[in-house]
Amino acid sequence: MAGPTFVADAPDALSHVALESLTAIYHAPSGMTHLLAPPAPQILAALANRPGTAEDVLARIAESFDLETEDAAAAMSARLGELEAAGLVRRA
Amino acid sequence: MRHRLDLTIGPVSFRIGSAWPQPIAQLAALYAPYPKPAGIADFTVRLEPEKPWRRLVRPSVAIHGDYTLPDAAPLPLAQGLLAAEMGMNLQMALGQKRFLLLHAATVERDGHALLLTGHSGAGKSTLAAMLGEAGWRFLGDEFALLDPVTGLIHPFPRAISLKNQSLALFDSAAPDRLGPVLKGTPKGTIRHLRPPADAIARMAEPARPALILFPRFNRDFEPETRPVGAAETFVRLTQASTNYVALGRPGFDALTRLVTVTPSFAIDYRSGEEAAALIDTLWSNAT
Amino acid sequence: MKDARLLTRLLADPARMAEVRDWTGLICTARAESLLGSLAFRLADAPVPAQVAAILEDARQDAAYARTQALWEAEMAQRALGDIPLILLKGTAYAAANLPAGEGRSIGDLDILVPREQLDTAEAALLAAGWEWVKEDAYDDLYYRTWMHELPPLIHRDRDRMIDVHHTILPPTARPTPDAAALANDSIALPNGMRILCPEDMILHAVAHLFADGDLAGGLRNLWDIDRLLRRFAVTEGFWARLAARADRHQLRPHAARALRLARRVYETPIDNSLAGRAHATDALYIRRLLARDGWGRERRPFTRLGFYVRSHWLRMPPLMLARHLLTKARKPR
Amino acid sequence: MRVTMSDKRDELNEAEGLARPSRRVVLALGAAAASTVVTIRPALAQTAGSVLNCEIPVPAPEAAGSHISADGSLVPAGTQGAFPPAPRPITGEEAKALLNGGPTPAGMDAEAAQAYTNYIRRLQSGMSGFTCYASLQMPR
Repeated sequence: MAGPTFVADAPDALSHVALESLTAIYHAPSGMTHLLAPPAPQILAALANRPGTAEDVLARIAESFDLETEDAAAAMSARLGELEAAGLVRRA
Repeated sequence: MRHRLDLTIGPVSFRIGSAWPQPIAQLAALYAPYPKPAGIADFTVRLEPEKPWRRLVRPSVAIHGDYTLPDAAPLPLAQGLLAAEMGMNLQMALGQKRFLLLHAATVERDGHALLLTGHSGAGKSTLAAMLGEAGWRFLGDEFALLDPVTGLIHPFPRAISLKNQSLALFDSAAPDRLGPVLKGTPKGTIRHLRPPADAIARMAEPARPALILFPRFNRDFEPETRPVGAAETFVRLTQASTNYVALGRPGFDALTRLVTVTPSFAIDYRSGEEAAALIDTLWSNAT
Repeated sequence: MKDARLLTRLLADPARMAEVRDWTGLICTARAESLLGSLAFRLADAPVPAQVAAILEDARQDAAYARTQALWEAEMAQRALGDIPLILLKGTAYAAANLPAGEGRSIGDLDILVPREQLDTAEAALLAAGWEWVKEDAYDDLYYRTWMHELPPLIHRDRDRMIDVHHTILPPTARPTPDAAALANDSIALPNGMRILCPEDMILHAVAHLFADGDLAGGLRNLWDIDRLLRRFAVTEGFWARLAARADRHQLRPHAARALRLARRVYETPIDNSLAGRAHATDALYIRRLLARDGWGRERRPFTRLGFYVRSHWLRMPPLMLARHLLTKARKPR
Repeated sequence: MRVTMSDKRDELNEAEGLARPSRRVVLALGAAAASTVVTIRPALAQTAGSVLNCEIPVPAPEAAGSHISADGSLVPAGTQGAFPPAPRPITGEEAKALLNGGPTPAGMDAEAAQAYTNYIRRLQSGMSGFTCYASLQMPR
């Protein structure tokens, strides 16, 4: 399953502020503010300037986290879809 | 325009023009002790008839100005003072870009500001007015102006808009501080109250925010205090601000800083005294 | 202030600042004409009173944010359209190409040009990416699709921003018929892959926009666009001859000539006299209409305005069609 | 602005159940249908009462003559089960009451008022009445 390749903006396009378990981000290219719940910030970090498929992202995140989900592939593609709609990741 | 009044309130100045003398005369009386503006107005408000002949025939006041909203319905001339107040609010809501605008009532003590925010009808105007008569300095009952550079709240002490039952609470105020009773407005019966003299005298003095409260008035609730987390406060305040999005990065920095350093609580109260007691407790813990 | 003359004189030459007696009136007029941001850029280095400086600084910040939003909307449209070329029009084009016309300019909807044969594909791609129709009314839809030069307006469901998808720059019913294929074929690629019209077409589009849209409403801003574009591009070799040839190709020669004469009268734009032609008696009427804004931000001379309104509809539609349009509108109870 | 406060609250509460930072963190990816991104939209909400005395024509003048079906969509006049246009514009205060399940405005049929309420819910930016509607979407 190859799936589309995504990429996120360089880290300097975003300002992060942790608000309890959430992350508020200001996305400079759009001027928009988003509130992210995990694993969205981790996905953005995994894709910053580094294109990858959903599988690649899962592998990159698994380097630092234990993943806990029944259908990881479906969940990851849903997360990427949300981030794409918000303009935070794009097709590479 | 035929009739004109210039007003300076805190860091903002207005030029108000009217096709009729009454709204201007009422405004001039209500704002009599305010300092005279230096000459240049940030915003222009126009109170004018929708069609030229409506100046004299069944006169109704359309609210126009630098910024105007579609869907706005005019008000009868008897409510011209309310139209002027709404006109100034409208310019602030749509045009203010120097300060992050929070829909909140604000009072100050010892250089620290207390913000009361929440939807209209929560009682924040009345609470701020009461606190303003009881040892706090009144900063504003409508908009808190957060300076994105300094993080300070600037006073914007406009006339307080008392609604319905709360009119009776201020019957004993000096008569020259009260505007006409406006019956049958979209928000019921309204009467404007000029803020206390020290609020006007010190309207150039900002204050550091120390406590954010989301008050809720309801006779059927037991009094209650609930801490509100930074994320929830953040989202609620973005929705209580008309210019958060338009301010871009400075707005984000200012608001995230505010919610991460300022304690925030929701309070339920049944009477002014009960609210004052809850506020006292929270205030002494916060400052 | 009885009209907007001081505003236009100041835009043309900021050194005239000393003439300003009523800053409040000037700022109010500029806001009403959507020119406060442009004025703020022109006066950026001028020694204005402190209160005025603060208002102008706010206006510059506001313009910077408008620019961010407009460019982001273009970016999202580009992501949605994929291989269909994205040709930016008006404000977003000026911002994307960093033209002086974009400095301080407010930008509303995203206007793009799509070749007619790719219109259906573009529409489908936008609908798939979250844009939705603004109006559901079948008459308006049919009206747009049959008689207008653009799709009915679309709005993005999450970002609340509108997009106008044009396939040419004037309604097919208007008397001049611009060469729509040439507009797309001669467009220019920017480094990010988005495209803009070639300079001459960009100017002619601004000209068409000035005369064809409504009641000359917002005319001072549209004419300011023309001034900025002309000053920027007239310095290149052979510009005026190319502009004349292009105006002929798009059947906009008389409109371009009039716009040049108005720009010279209102903004002192240096222009080519032979292309501008001899002053016409009605030029004065246009100028009166353009400047009809008082120091309270109110439009003046309602009779002049009405004349222009009727005229603008006649320019866009053949008479019988106008009658049908007005009838349908009139039958709908208000 | 269509993300109402209560939606956001739910998402915030949901999110609190997710990962907490520690050394080797367990990261839940969430159900496919869950949401991990909330975008802040421009608001007029709480201030609107102070700036606006507004009305919502049902339907908007752009669509005048259309009838309103029970789900609030616009349909041609005479459609079975649809309601005729509202006899007068609905005021901001009346719309607020309707959206909160309150009383039917004076002079209107209760079922028709429900259809009008659904119409108001479906208003989009650019349509007459939208600014008014948007201003009523108050967090509470």
